[in-house]
Amino acid sequence: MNQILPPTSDELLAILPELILAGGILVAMVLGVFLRRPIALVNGLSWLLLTAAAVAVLTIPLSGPVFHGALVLDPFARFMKVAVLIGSAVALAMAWSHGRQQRTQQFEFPVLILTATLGMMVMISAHDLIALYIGLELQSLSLYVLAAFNRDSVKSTEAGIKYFILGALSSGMLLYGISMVYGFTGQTSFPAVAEAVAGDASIGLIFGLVFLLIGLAFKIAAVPFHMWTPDVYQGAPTPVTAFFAAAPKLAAMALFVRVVTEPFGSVTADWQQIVTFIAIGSMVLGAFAAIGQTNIKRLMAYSSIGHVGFALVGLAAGTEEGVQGVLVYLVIYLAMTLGVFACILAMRKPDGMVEDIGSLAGISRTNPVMAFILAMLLFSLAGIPPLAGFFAKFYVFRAAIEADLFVLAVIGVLASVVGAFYYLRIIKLMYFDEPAGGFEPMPGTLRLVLGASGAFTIAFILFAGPVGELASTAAGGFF
Amino acid sequence: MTLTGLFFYLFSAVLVASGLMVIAARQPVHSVLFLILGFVNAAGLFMLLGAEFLALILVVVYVGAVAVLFLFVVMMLDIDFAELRQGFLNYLPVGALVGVVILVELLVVVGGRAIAPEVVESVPVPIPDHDDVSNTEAIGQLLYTRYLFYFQAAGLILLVAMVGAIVLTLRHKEGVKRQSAAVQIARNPATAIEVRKVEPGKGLS
Amino acid sequence: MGGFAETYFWPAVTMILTSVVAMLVLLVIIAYLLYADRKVWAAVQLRRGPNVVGPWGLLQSFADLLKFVFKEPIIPSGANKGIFLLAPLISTVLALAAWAVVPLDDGVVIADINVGVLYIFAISSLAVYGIIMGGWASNSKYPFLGALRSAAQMVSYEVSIGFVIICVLLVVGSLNLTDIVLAQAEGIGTAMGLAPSLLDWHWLILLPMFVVFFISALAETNRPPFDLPEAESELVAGYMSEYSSTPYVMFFLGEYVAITLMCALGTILFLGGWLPPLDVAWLNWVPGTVWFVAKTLFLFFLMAMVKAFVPRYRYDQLMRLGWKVFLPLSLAMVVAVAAVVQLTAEG
Amino acid sequence: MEALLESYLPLVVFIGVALVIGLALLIAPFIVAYKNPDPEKLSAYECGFAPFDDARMKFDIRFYLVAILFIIFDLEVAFLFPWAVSFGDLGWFGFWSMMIFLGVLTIGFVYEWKKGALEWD
Amino acid sequence: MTIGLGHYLSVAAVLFTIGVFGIFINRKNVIVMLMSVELILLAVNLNLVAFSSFLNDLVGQVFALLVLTVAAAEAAIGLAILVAFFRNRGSIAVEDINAMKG
Repeated sequence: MNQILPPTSDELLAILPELILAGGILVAMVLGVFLRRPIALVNGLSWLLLTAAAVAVLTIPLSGPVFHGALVLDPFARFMKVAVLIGSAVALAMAWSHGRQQRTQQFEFPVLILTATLGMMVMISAHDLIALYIGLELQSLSLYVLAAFNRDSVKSTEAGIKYFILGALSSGMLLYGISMVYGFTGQTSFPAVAEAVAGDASIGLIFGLVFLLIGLAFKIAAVPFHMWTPDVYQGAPTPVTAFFAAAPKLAAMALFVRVVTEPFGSVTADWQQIVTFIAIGSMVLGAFAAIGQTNIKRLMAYSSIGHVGFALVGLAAGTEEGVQGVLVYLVIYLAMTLGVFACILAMRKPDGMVEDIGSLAGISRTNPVMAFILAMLLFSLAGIPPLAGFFAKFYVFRAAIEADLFVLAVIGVLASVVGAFYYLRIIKLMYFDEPAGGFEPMPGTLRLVLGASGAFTIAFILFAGPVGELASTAAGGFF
Repeated sequence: MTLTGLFFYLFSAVLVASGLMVIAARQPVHSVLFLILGFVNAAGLFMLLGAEFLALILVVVYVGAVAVLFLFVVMMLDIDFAELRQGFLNYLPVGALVGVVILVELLVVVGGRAIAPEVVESVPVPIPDHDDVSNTEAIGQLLYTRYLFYFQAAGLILLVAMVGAIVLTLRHKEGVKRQSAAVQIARNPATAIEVRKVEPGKGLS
Repeated sequence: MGGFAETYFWPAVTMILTSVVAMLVLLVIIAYLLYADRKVWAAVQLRRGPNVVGPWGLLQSFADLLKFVFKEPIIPSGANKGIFLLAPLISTVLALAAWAVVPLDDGVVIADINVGVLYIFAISSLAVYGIIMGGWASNSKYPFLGALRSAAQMVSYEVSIGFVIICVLLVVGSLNLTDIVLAQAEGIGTAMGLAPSLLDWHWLILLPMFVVFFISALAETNRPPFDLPEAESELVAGYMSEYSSTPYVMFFLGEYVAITLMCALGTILFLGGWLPPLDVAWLNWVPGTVWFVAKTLFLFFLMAMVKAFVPRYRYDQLMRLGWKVFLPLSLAMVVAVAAVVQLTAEG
Repeated sequence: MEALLESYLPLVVFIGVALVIGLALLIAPFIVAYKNPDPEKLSAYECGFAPFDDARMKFDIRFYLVAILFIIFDLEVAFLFPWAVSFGDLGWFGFWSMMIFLGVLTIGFVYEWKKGALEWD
Repeated sequence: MTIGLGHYLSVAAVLFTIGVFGIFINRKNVIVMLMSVELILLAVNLNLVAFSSFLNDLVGQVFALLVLTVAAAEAAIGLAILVAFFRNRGSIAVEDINAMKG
């Protein structure tokens, strides 16, 4: 039996962040069960673990495929892992402060956030079809439970059911695609599949790729497979929705980019029309469907579908600039979404949380600072020039135009113009309508998050250079 | 040779028939039983393919555990389907059409498809022949050494499933007196018996 | 035509004949085991037990069988017929099917597949269905409750039996039942230079596992002291209370076949199957099957005695024992046995 | 592949024979025994009371939790089988990889125990 | 007529389509949708084992074992969510009408 060597030390170093999280999860569970009042400690520990993992990702040297080609730590993985870890850490902090006010606290919440983040990190650095599936399932299982976390509310459990059924269907489709790809190439690791594909994909392989993309499109909630997003975003508890909109979206997009560029890089013609079709569908739906919304969380669901469409425009270009555009877009989307959800979490009337847009009327007089930053964020979501949102769209459309996908770019611009309408409607509501009673003062962490994301979006010009360059090194890994 | 052919057609016919009955049965209990029948026949197909360990694990795990949970849920929740809200998930109208289209395309693709010969040699882990290394042992040699990472990740997935199940379903009833064997055993005469002096005719206060 | 006859017709006939003969012999032995069980129970309670039908009551079980066949089969009005009749059939056929892989002697086995232990583990995990369907289909409160409780009990003890089997596999290294028995030909006894004897069998090395296996086998087949769901004083006859003639017999038959199967499995895993207790000339002359049957009867006798004098477990105590005592114990034993085997193999 | 199937054929034949005997036993009374059903005889058994509502009533949620935990521990046993069989040629590397796996699941078991999921009130 | 890879893939394809079909047409009972998901995953497992057997490569079977365990864990979580859902929706207060102590 060829003696298979145990993992060498630098292999273990390469997956140090994952080891930190996994060990942390076990410690957090034991602490949570044995201490009498574990909530504060486990939340703090989880937050520390996420930051420690982020630091580890930044400091450890890059390395090629580890564990017999299961995972890889390339610039792309490092960039996305840091983004996802920041997203999770911020969402966890917001959930903690929100939970403290609601007095509904279970120590399992941070543990599930940690396992979801661990799943995402495995997904991002997956270098093999099996690792892709295992990471995706680890993340999805934790998210199904998080969606139904508030087990006594009918809305939350219904959101959990819907998310579970469509998530299970999508991983079934994804698996069918993986089994076809494995069947017709005999390989599961990405480089081996790429070399087996080498430009002339057989019909079976194309079918496998199609099912793979369908499964992944479910996960990023791109158009024909987005049905679950509005109901789940509205049904799930608000901190969970904030987490849904931030980290898992980025991880799924990173996985989509890696699967499409690494193993199937040589057959761009096959997957390009699919991605273009999905992008157009998402942008158009994201713009038009959000107009009639009254619930802010449902509105954010449609806006996230729209933004996924814009990000996919960059991917449809199929070039290094395209991928760089996608990465820049995702980082800016993360900052904006976290900021907006900080405001949604702050929408607390004396008698409890509110979610409908009407209650935002006239808060420019009652909570001026929050109103101003929220207005800036909404402008940036719409893509108004000086703000970060504009740069995101600019990078993505420039890549599309260079790859001469003119139709796509034109539709994109039109969709963002139409989309701007429902953002501006909220801003009008805030500034020109009669106040319907202000909100409670914002807790500390939400104030901090709002400030940080506001600063990032408003003063993005300062960061444009470094972010763009980081993204280009990350995208360089593929081409 | 026709024997394996006979068993193949028997197993796959019953498998497809029970698959159809699962989605077409009126009573959910009947569809669970057809699901079990389907799984047992799928295990038979796995045996024909030589994956005997997987066949029996499919029976032990799926039919022995997952289908039992399905039966528990179906039998005890007495889900009255008539009144389950109609608009629950009805925004998938295109389902029937998609189903038929997928079937036609798949059958075309996989019908007579033979694997490209050169693919067969460059296979990462060739199956050792049958008599010296049994199927289970071959999987064992591979799963815990070469695919160690997936194995540990599967362990974490089981952990998440455990935490999730407990978070969602565990409820404690108040006012339930529980027996603690340790406490019972640890009783000794000093703590258990209380000696009281009783004057004749007065009784205890 | 000749080729067809030899290659297909005769092997098929011999195969079917061996199966039928083996099945009938098994059923007769089960009938006598039932009789023996009642006799032992009676003896412990200082009464005589069945002795009317035939010499010393030997034909008692056959008389019962005939009585039940002529009883009126009642299907309760509320029950759904299909599952009601399917349940006893499943519990009997499953229990009988597991006997196909049990090796009575070296080579004397109906189907020597190389995943024998896993096959028996799979069949015993399917036995839950006969009980659940029986309880649910009879549409009355007692059977429904009894079925759920005994299903939960069987499920809980299944895990510890799984860990026990893993311990034995660690020592043996193959799933094939014949290999497991042959592995017990040498062990601690031969290591100390003695002739191969009963000391080499697994019961000595894995003693705690043998005890856990014996008790879990009792719980797995709903034998007293774990028969709470169908105890007379508790839930009348548990999941069987709505059944009448042969369906009732089939549940009973399924239970007893499962009990003997567990005794046979215990013999194979721990008591050296068909190996003679001492590797001496006149003991080797006795055919292996006799040893196998003798050991299985010994285990059955232990189970019969346990039924007679051990008080019944309350349900929460029963589940506590399953989950909080046997599971951690057998898990720890798996780790310990693995460590020891790894160290000895290394050294 | 042929040798493998040869060893399974007697198994299938044995199960067939068991099925035939089971069916024979099941059908025998319907042919032989007399039939005289009356409503009283066919009603559900209630130790003498009239049965009130449908028997399949709601039930304690604890049974779901036991079934779910059984699935997870059954999977654990399923992973242990190939390990135990190929234990000889795995060496220390295989041993420690399984110990980590068992450690993770034991922490899950401790969590479950302290949360009271195994309590049976 | 020897049984080739195409036969097994066709059976898996039919099963996969039945599963997908089952989810779309069965919008009333959620349990049958979960069972359709199990059918889909069974079709995938059959696909993987068929490829692994005809490619003479063990990776397919190891992957099928991992898929099987993850699918079983997923089914456990799905049914836990379903139980929580039906407890709220139908106000099947399992606790308070618990006449017979379970």
